[in-house]
Amino acid sequence: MIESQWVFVLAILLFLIGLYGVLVKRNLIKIVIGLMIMEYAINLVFALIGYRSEGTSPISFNGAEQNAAAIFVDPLPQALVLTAIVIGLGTTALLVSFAVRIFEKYDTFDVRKIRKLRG
Amino acid sequence: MNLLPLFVIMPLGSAFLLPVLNRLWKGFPSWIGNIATAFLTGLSFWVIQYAAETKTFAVGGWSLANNIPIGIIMVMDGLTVLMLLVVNFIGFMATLFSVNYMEHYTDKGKYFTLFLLMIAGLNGVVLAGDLFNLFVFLEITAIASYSLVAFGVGAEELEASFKYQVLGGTASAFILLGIAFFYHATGTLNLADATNVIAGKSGSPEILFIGTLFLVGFALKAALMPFHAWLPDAHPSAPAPISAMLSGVVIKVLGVYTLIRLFFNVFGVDTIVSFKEILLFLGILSMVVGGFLALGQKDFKRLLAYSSISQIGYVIFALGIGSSLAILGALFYLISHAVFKSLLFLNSGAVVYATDSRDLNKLGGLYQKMPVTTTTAMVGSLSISGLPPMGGFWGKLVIILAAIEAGHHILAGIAVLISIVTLAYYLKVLRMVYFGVLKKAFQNIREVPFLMCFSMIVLAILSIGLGILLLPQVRDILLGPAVQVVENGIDYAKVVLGG
Amino acid sequence: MLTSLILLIVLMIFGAIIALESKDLLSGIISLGIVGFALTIIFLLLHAPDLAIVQIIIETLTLVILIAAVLKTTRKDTSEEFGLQKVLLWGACICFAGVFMWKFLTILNHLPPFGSPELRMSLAYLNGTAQTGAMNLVAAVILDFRAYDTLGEATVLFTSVAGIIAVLRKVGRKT
Amino acid sequence: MRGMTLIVKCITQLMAPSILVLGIYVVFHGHLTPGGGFAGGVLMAGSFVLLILAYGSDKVKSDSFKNRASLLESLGIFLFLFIAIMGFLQGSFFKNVFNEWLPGESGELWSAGIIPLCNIAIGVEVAAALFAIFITLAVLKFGEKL
Repeated sequence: MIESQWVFVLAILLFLIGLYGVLVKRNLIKIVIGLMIMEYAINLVFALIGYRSEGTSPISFNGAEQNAAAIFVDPLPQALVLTAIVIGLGTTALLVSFAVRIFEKYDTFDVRKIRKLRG
Repeated sequence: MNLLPLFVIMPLGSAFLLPVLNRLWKGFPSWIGNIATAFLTGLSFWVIQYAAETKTFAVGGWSLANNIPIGIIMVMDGLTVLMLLVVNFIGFMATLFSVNYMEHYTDKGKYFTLFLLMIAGLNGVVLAGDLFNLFVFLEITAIASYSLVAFGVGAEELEASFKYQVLGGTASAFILLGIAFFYHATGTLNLADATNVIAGKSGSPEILFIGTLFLVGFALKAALMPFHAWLPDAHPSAPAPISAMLSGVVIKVLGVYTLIRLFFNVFGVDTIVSFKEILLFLGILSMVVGGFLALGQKDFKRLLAYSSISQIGYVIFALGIGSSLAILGALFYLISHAVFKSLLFLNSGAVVYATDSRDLNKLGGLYQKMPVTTTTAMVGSLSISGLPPMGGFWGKLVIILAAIEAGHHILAGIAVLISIVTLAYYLKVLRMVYFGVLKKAFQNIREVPFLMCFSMIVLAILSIGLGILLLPQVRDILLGPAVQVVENGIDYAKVVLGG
Repeated sequence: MLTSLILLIVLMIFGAIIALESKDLLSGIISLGIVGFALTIIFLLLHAPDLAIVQIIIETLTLVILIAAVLKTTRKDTSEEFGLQKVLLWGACICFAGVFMWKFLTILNHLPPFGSPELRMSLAYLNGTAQTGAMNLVAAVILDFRAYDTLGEATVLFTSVAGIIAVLRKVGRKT
Repeated sequence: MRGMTLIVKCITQLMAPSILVLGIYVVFHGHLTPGGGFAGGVLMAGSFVLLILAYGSDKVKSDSFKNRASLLESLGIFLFLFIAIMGFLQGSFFKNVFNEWLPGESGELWSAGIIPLCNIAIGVEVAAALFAIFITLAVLKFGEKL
């Protein structure tokens, strides 16, 4: 295996840690944290995918004519991450407001004390 | 001029303007909500004439460069037309129903804003020809439905919605990770273009891995059996029109439609090893377990939710068989389930509206007071349990015939058995809610207002008459092209890029 | 470059573990900040200044929102599973993670190596300045080539604000 | 939330306007330098959030702030959709129509057609949206329970 591929493995490890938080933790805020870690891991994967080892930032300071000569990193994954970050912010804020509202009703963040619904 | 973007512009524009207009007059939300969905329904009837061809719309006017699409494209083919029709028609019925129903809740303006955003998201998903675009619109739908489920802000609703959000967020994370590796492996996000790339490296392990990520994500969205935990909480807690939308449309578009599009058209069912067997297994499992769990429920809407899991199982099962007849059955059953399941949820809404209770043991004898609701509920129940000559019967018949034709005799037997179980639990609902002795507490209830009755009656007539769609001449208009799209498989790329 | 990248990702992993395992929610959230800010630096290393700017600001704002929520409610995490259930959950998690990782390691060699991706769709974007007139190629992608996505993204934010205002209403039902 | 000490308040008075100006700058130069509507919008929201954190949310008239923020948000995102619809009327959804009518020298502030306009619309929308989120969550008072 090429040595540099290990960065992907580490990113997937981060994703799995987030997944662990979502599935195992029994605290609403911890679950939110787990989902956020998964978001970070995915953004990291996207950014790693777009990287080109000899590339520069996808911004041309010299005008269009010199663009062809320079090598840029792939701008598309960056655009996707930008979208993903904002979507993540939206979902996180919504989750936090739900958690706060649930705390107001039950006075706890503990999932096991909240469960009123039958499975 | 190509009018495809109107399907997204119209609901988005109305949703953005609603918060402003709501300040001027409190009646605006209902009117604008209904006008927008009525317009969309008209538009989706109008596009039926194009069902047989594939229309594309290049957003931003970016055409191909070196035969690779560089912008986002919208694609409308037979399957899309079918789904657009289902989404917008059921949406229209649900908004009509909401006008009176939502009087019991506060802040109607926000409700209709979120509803229109949900419709916009669904239309966007159905029209998307680009993977990331599909994800973005999927996320709009998901976020709108999370908030709509908890619209009553009661303790139970909040908790159900939180669970829905956590599992939905996990599903989105899996899908997004899948998209990341999809882009890494193929270098493109356009579905048609990616089909060409994937066809060149068929059977290689990374495609299998990406496919698994997508399968987990979309199966979570479709609430197939091992991933169903959120559905029986989320669907009953929502206001009735939203339950109708969630069970009737959202799980089908976000789960089943996306699975069909990705696995049949992009990856190709034969590229992914044993994909059909997985679908067969998941379908049978959802069908059986959902059916038996529904049998034991005490809560009216919860029973309907488990029934949704079971009936979606039929669709997935038929897709797993994969023959032409089976796909016809799957798509037909998809529409008819959308019609009668939303009808049944609207019925339950009418019952809740009149009696404020959804406990089967507390209800009873409503036929004396609510004749319209009772009649339509009977039609819906008999149709979903597959009694001839209702719409549901033909769907189940085609699916079972296809199973026998493909040699799955035992599985066909299971499907018949589950349809009897379905009949059993719906008879239980009819007996405990609508027939029997009228309880003292409900002496003074009345039939629900006209608009609510109207949308239930329309849906009831449809669920009786849906069998017409299977007649040979009618089939060629709507179902035929849709089946053709699924059957064509990875020729999707040629049709989209070549045209 | 690669070394510092790996070190930063390891830092992120440690931050994530502390964030999930700490008994105090506030310190958990602050450890989450480590993950987010390390990600910002990684974006800078990977030549993505746009992302770094957005990430650092949004990270700050998210932390402010989370901290405000926690300070209003409670800081203690009292939920801890014991006994058989914990063992079962851990076992299931380790099995799943193991299978996932194993499958991922087998496909790793089939993916293009880090640092030299196969460009297909974005070949056209690399010449975006000539086509759109924007010097910042990321802006060219998000607002011209793929502006439809950005409309969806803005709509997601709009939806979630509408949802938050709807959920935080005092009274939901008229009685 | 109560306010903070005098030192914090003084420094915030100096910082908040400059952050606001920085945000506006980032929005307007989104097509030339890193940043853009999202980053700039969040910065603008951040300057208001800073003020509220320093001075305390007790003094905030949350309802009128929230209403204005969500009004501004609707208008911002509608402007964005409107730009898209203008392209639609000219042939294609999100067509860069201004690039044909008023082509600017690439690298100037006025260039790239709809991109700066979209950035402004998004900046307004994002700033208003985040401010609305913050104000709704921060000013939220619990019922009789607490």
